[in-house]
Amino acid sequence: MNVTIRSRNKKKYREWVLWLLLLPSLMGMLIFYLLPFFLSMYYAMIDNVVSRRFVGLQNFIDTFRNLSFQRALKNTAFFILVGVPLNLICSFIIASLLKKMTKLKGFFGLIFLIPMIIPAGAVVFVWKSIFDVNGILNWVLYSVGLPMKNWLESEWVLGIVIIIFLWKNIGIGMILFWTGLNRIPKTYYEVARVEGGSAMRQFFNITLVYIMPTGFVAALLSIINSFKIFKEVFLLFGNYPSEWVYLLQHYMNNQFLAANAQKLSASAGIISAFIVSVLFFFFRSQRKLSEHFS
Amino acid sequence: MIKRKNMIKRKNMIKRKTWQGGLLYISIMALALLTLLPIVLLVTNSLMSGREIVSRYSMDITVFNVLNTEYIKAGDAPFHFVEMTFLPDYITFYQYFKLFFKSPEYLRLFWNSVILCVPIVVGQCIISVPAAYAFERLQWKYKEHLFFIYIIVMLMPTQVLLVPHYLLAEMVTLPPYLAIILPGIFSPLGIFLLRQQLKGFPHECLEAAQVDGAAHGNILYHIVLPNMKPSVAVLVMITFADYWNIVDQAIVFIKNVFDEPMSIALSKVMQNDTGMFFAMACFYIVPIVVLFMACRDYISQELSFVGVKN
Amino acid sequence: MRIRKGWVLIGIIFLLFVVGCTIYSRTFYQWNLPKVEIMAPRSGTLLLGQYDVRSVSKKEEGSGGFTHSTQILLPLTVNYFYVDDEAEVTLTGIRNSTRKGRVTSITNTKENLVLTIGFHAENFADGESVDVSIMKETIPLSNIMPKSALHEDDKGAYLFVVTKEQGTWGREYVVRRMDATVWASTEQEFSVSSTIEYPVVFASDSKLADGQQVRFYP
Amino acid sequence: MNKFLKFILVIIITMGSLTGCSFEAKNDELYNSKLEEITVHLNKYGESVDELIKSPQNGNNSTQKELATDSTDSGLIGTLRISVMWPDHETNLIAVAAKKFQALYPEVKIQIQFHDDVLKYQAQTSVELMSNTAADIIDFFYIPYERYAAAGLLADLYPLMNADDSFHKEDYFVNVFEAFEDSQNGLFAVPLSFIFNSVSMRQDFMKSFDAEFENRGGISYQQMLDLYVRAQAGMEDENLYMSEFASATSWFEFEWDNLVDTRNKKVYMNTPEFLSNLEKIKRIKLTENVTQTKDGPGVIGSGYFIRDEIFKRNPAVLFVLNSSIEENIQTLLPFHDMIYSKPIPILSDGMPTMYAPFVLGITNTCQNKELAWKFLSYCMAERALPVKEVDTNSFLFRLGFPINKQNFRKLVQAVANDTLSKGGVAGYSFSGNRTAVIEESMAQVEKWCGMKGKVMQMDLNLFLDLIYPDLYQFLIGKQTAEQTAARIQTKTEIYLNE
Repeated sequence: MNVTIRSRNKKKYREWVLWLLLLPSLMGMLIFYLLPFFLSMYYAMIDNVVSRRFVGLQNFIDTFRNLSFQRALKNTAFFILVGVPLNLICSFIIASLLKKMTKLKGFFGLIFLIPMIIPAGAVVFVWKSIFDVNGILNWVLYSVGLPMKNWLESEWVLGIVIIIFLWKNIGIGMILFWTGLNRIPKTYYEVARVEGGSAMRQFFNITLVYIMPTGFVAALLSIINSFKIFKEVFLLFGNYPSEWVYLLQHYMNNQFLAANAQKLSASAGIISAFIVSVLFFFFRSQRKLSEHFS
Repeated sequence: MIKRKNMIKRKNMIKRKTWQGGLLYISIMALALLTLLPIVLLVTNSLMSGREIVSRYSMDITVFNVLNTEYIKAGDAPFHFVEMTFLPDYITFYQYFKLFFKSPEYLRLFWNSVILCVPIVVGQCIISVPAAYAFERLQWKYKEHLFFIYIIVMLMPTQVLLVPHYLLAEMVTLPPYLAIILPGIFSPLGIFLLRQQLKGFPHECLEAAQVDGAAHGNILYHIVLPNMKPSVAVLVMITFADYWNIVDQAIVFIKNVFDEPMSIALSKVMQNDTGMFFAMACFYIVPIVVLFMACRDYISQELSFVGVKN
Repeated sequence: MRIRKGWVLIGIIFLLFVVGCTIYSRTFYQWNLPKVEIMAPRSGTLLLGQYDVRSVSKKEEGSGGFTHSTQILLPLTVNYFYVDDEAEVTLTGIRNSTRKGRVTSITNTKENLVLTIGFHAENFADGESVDVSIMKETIPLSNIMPKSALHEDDKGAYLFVVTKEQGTWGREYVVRRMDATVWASTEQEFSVSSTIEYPVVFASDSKLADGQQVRFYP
Repeated sequence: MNKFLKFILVIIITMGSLTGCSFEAKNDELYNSKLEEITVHLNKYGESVDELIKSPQNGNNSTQKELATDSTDSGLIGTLRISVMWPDHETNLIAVAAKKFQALYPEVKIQIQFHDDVLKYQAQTSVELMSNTAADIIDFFYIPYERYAAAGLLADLYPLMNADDSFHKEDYFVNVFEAFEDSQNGLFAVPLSFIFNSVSMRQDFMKSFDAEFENRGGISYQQMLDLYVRAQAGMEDENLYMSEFASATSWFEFEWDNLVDTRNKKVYMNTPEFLSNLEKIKRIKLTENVTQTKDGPGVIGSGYFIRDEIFKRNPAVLFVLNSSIEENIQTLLPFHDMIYSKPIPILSDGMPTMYAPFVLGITNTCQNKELAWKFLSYCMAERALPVKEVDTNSFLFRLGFPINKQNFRKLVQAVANDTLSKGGVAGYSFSGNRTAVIEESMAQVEKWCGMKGKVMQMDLNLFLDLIYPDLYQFLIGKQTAEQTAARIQTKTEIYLNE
């Protein structure tokens, strides 16, 4: 009998040590991230820093009705809805190409990873000299005879931002898909070929199905990285870019400079709400899918 | 006869394979070149002398020369394309010489960045490794919800956290560097990455170790840590890259111009001394590239485990 | 699955190189900075021009109520004499017979400038030869410096001024270029219209540039 | 192995810094000796010129009398935090006033934070304001204080001003205070100095184009632009210039209020007039920076005279901006052969425009607002101008007219005297008695500064982001006027709706 008691409180003892290991990180996260988040939500609820009159959701409603915020939301949504899938598709294509290669696989894999670590400040000059009015792109068009265009101020500027995003994030996606593809056992392909399935049917009902979990993680990572693109856009265009590339972070940065804590925290609250909903959808569907497969 | 026909079939099969293989290589090579184009340009241009850079990239490099009125007289400026070349006409190492031996302030900025990044990376590892292990082993109802909160907090934009951090630093009178380092150490990114790695780790052997009397401490040290090394390497690299090009917090917290990290000085150099920009950009990139090259095997191996059901 | 030793070595070598450069910048770089000599601009007046001319005095009711007047000729380049300026007139050869005179009118012929000076003198006869000495000093100036301190380039005349500024490792002396409009100048010295609050460089062992760190001579 | 590395590193760094500082000591004492010499000269020079000013001066020579505030509220205690965008220097009025204020009230403690980088100053001020840890008094140099006031972060100064009975309004230019009021006429920022934008025009052109603007109360930038284009069309060889101030940026600075209606967030930038004006801006020719060589003895001409001599030689400079006090006064003094007219105020929709280089405000989070106001009024109050050297005094007020009438008169008198003496040496003769001339010109300037004006608050950072990129493309001919106008319109709309 006492053996069980001892083993139970031994388990109790082990639990306590685990909590001890977790404590520093938990405390740090609370003090430096969770409390500030709640403090900024409190800022969003009051109407001005000094009188501290509680206003409830008025600030959130104003931010939604704000024209610039709507434009910023539209641009960011467009950027994510186009950029992230494009990133997944490109990295999948490159990963499958690399899979077929025999020699130099590691070398090319490495080259695609390097842009991930190159800091924005160093490379923005190259993008500017390529896409500027008298840059390389216009020089090519000029020599071919096509009409030149001021790309950085035209409606295609979001395309340029997506190109920069792809350049930076293809590496991670490619690595994920490459190892995901390797994980699919060869036997499934033999079986499909024996049944006389064409390459296309083979692709759809085997590769696509088994790559889904890695696809989720790649999508999550590229959404996380899509917020980091603001640094390049800020270095290229400054505080007030043209209206097509005016992102949410521009709106928040300008509110920050105008010392308007209410609008800043209100917009931050709205963005966090979006992130939470997207993540929730991701995790639920991922858990459902993985049950389905295992 | 049949053998010859098979031979022919096999020969053009091989021919087809080599032809397709060739196309594959060319396309991959082109894509790789496109990806490396900016970095190669950066390195080759850093060998150019200041005058040549200004003459080649004479387009309005900086938005800030607003009040100089020359541009109006040069109204009829000839349409001057940017001539980008891989090989400069006149190779000189003068910029590097000037950077390392003639301007002590850039060296000081480099050391500022190092002083800022190293404590954060080390602190991040010391805090995240035990926390991730504890997170994995803990049986607690709301564990998944706590992890979900970690991820949400990780995605918070920096401007929002800047004001409360400043308030905190003001209340506790933290020195500027500490006000940046402490939030860096406790950032939830570490736990997210390490936990993903541990998900793929078989629980059975951990229970087995526990049964034969090992305390958590040495379980962590002997079993878990060795094969968590890859994700720790990835964590080190991502955190180092993040805090090496830090901008927002540095502008707000650091008062003295010479205490700022190198990332802020990079944009200033572009305005007042464009010739030096390329040399300084290369000097700025070297540490991250070296770190990446050193632990690149871990990158490809570790990321593949992320999220795969064990 | 291991850390690439080769690259770790490259990293260490790079770090040692930067440490070496930092030490160089703290020691050798500081020792052989360009050396300069500085001075405080003196205050006082600048002597624009001094003329002693012998001429003939005439007795007549000159304008401005003077009993006598005389005329002296000066080169055309002289442009700093005006009405009401003072001059001393003495009978040639006779000591302590100097009289205070005033310039009554200024006219100029093709080759030179004619100054008519009126003065009171009871016992001077008409047609006496007198020595007229007239000199022109600027009003008291606050910053007079030797000509060696003045430099000039396509953007105009400028001086080098040494300021103590917050440098990389604490405070250091930096040479700053200060544009100046030359206000009054003679062959050896010149004065500038704006106030100078910092010591001015008047000699240096090498060519100076704006924003350069320097050390002092002794 | 790395323990060994660290050990070497520590030794080398300490050895390096040791040798470094031994040199330092010798340099320091030599440099300081030279510095004292200079200050001694300046003071000695100060007395010698003093007689010049004192002798002809009449009436109340109250410069030496320290402003002894009445003893009732001498019991001031508390600490004040001030952040200033000006280096710690004897021309920094706030630093000088703080020392004197603390001498006057020993219990008051004042900490001043000096900044010199504009971008960093703006970021840090906004963070401090948002986190309620802002300084009590803030220097609004390149700071969008209207937006801070709108966000309720600044204290209204009128109640403080009315409550403080030692502050007599008639000693100050009240019209300038009114110009700073916001829509609900609350005063959130008080200017310590101001300058009316005025321009001088070539007299011969004025007669030929019957542009008698002097007695029409002023000229708007639009009229100047049209006059310039008409004059340029008239001149065959097309080398008619405008001085540097008239670059494309000033078009937006002076006409900002007509183009942008901030209250109901309207922008009128794609109208046909705007397009025609863009074309006109493109035709402005700006004076190169004319150099003055150092040859020849006795070449005399400081700032305001040099312009006359040089622009006589230049073919024709139609308008010249009077940006400092000297230039305003020089054109007023009755020198005979002046080729430029008296200063003409620049109007923006009928109101003379004013530029305030030196604006301060009190934050709402300041506990002791009375003390902060006391210090502010002390900075504004009449003070003895320490050094007779005119430049340092005008820098104290950042090259603007001081808002206090006594300081205003002292400074204008000193400047007028300096102009006359330098003018005399520079060959500008004038008839009549010196003191009468000074008095008359001072009265003219004072009447003129009493006008009801409008503050031109164009935030340069804002201009750099919103307008400059497209304007630059337009000016170097890569973009048509319509495209530029459309682009600037949308960008400004984003800014307004934020």
